[in-house]
Amino acid sequence: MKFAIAVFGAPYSSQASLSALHFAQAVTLAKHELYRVFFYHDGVLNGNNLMVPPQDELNLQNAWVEFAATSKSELVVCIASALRRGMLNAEETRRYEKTASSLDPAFIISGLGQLIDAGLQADRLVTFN
Amino acid sequence: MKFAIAVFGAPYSSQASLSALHFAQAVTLAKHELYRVFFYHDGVLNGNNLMVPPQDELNLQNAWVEFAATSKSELVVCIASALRRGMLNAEETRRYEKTASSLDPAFIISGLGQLIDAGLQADRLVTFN
Amino acid sequence: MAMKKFLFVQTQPPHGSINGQEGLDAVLMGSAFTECAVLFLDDGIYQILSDQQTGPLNSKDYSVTYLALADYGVNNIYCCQTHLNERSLSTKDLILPVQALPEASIRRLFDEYDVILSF
Amino acid sequence: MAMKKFLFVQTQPPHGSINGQEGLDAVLMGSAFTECAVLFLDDGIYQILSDQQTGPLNSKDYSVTYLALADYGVNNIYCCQTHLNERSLSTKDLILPVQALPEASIRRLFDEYDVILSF
Amino acid sequence: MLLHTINQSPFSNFSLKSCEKFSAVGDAVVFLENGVYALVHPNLHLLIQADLNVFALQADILARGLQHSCPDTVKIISYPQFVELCVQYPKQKAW
Amino acid sequence: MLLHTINQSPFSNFSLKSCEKFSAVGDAVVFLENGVYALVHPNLHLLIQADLNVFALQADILARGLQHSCPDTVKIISYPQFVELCVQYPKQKAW
Repeated sequence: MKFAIAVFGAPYSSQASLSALHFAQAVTLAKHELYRVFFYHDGVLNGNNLMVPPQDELNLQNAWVEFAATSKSELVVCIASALRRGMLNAEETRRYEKTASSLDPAFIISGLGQLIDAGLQADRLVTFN
Repeated sequence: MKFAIAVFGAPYSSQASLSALHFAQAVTLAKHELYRVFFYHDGVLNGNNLMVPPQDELNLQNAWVEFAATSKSELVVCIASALRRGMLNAEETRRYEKTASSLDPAFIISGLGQLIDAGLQADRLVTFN
Repeated sequence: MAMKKFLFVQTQPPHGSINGQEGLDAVLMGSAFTECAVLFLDDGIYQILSDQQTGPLNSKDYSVTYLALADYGVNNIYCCQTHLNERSLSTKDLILPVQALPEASIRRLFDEYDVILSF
Repeated sequence: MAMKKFLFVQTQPPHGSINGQEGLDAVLMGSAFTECAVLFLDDGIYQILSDQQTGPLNSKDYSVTYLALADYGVNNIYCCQTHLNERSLSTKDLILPVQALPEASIRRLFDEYDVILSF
Repeated sequence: MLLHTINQSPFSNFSLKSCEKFSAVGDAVVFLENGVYALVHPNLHLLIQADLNVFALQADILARGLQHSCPDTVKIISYPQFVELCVQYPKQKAW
Repeated sequence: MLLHTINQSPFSNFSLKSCEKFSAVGDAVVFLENGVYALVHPNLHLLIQADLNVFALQADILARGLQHSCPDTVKIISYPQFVELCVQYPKQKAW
């Protein structure tokens, strides 16, 4: 079966990200297809590759990147949510003439249409808010 | 009278930041001293100088920087909260060998002791959570 | 296979967080792809309360964007009559026409749509 | 002037957000400067419920850090008896000794401290 | 004397009830952000009956379109008046 | 058939009540994150009486120390079982 996941919460401040990660791992473990993980709202902060959590805590950004690498799943952040929250990739950094980029390259910046597309294409869209 | 302000909420996702800004402006307008604005929890995200909100919306990071410049108030972000959320200045970026920094230089990274100090030194500590 | 229909559920009041505004963005985007409807539950109904004056707060009055829903082909807009009553509101207090449903009909609405997104 | 006394109020349950953990960090820091007390209200009391097993969730069991409060000189630790009752809990279910106060005493506690920080 | 601040809607949160329970005669309450929905909530009268001084921020009321629903028992204030209240009431409890 | 998910504590939030009101016989409810405090909340029986299938995530129960308070009426599930429920129930309503 084809799954998609939407993540709306910030790492640490909300548990949404951790729950979604566990769920995503279970989806691929069960040999289902994970069509896309879409990060919206504060969920886009999961892509911040500057985070330095304490040594004894999970680095959620790293965990997502590792998950995507092994599962071949797509990590997409909403561009409007990302811009508002200062999560830029190299291209957006140039476009808006900012000083740096903080979005890990494993996360793709795209439009909100990718959330709708996930709902249309996947058999199941599961939200972690 | 000597005021201090604590901000616990992220810009946009929470109204805490906007309320605190209005309050801070009113404090200085009334000729009170604003000893410190301390950003804790998701409040540290107010210092993100990569944010690109839509043109018709307030840029809260810019607004804080402008406020600090005109009021000579100190903007302090908690280091532990900031590290966990990937809000690094140039020094922390070097220390943790990260690729970039996203904390505006108008925000000072310091310890949580500065929140306690604000409560001790100021006549009033007002929290926006 | 027929196109899936989306139901967007707004549950948060305006201005206290960006939730409602980003939820509305999702509705507008969805309407470009497929049939969409909006359901206002709980404090979500306050997003379309008339006469929001956001100047002094320096917030954005995105409630007016709801007026564009019809142009986007979004004509099914619902709320819960009980939630209106609890807030001493009637549909006349709202900036756009909304069908107020009894509680029992809300669950049936969930059945009519294929994807439910809550904000 | 005597040193100001701080009251830290924990209101959120553990693991659902970082609030409790960052609140506890603030208590520990505060204790290095001045006299501090902790009050658990509402779901905050769940932060010190015994036997939290966080391995499967891959979350951090910071509840054990509360055991260090005495070493930091924080000996005044309170909760609301009504909030315990509502959750069918008693102080025996908690990992550290806590004074359960009747509702009427909580407001007096606010009077005893000079700065109140809520998490 | 305590200055209670409430920034969440009483329709979705128990702050208003907690505040009423843990307040004393003469305390002040300031409603801000989503807290201003308390002005149209049936439990508002509990605070009035408890002899609290009840205030609400005008900018938040206007932004939410509640300006036609403000009861006389609540004083509408500006941010400068909020600051002045913080001067009068030495301690804040943020609910 | 709907899969309701509740991730907030019923002691601080009305999700449990909303879910009960807007559910139908045969729907499933999954408690996760702070939602698992529903297992020790007096309103849990409303869902059981409404003939809903009630589940709760084990990892969240253990992390909160609620493993000794689980009523028989609630089935404790792993993440893989949560995924399996999503297969069985075609639509999610996140409260």
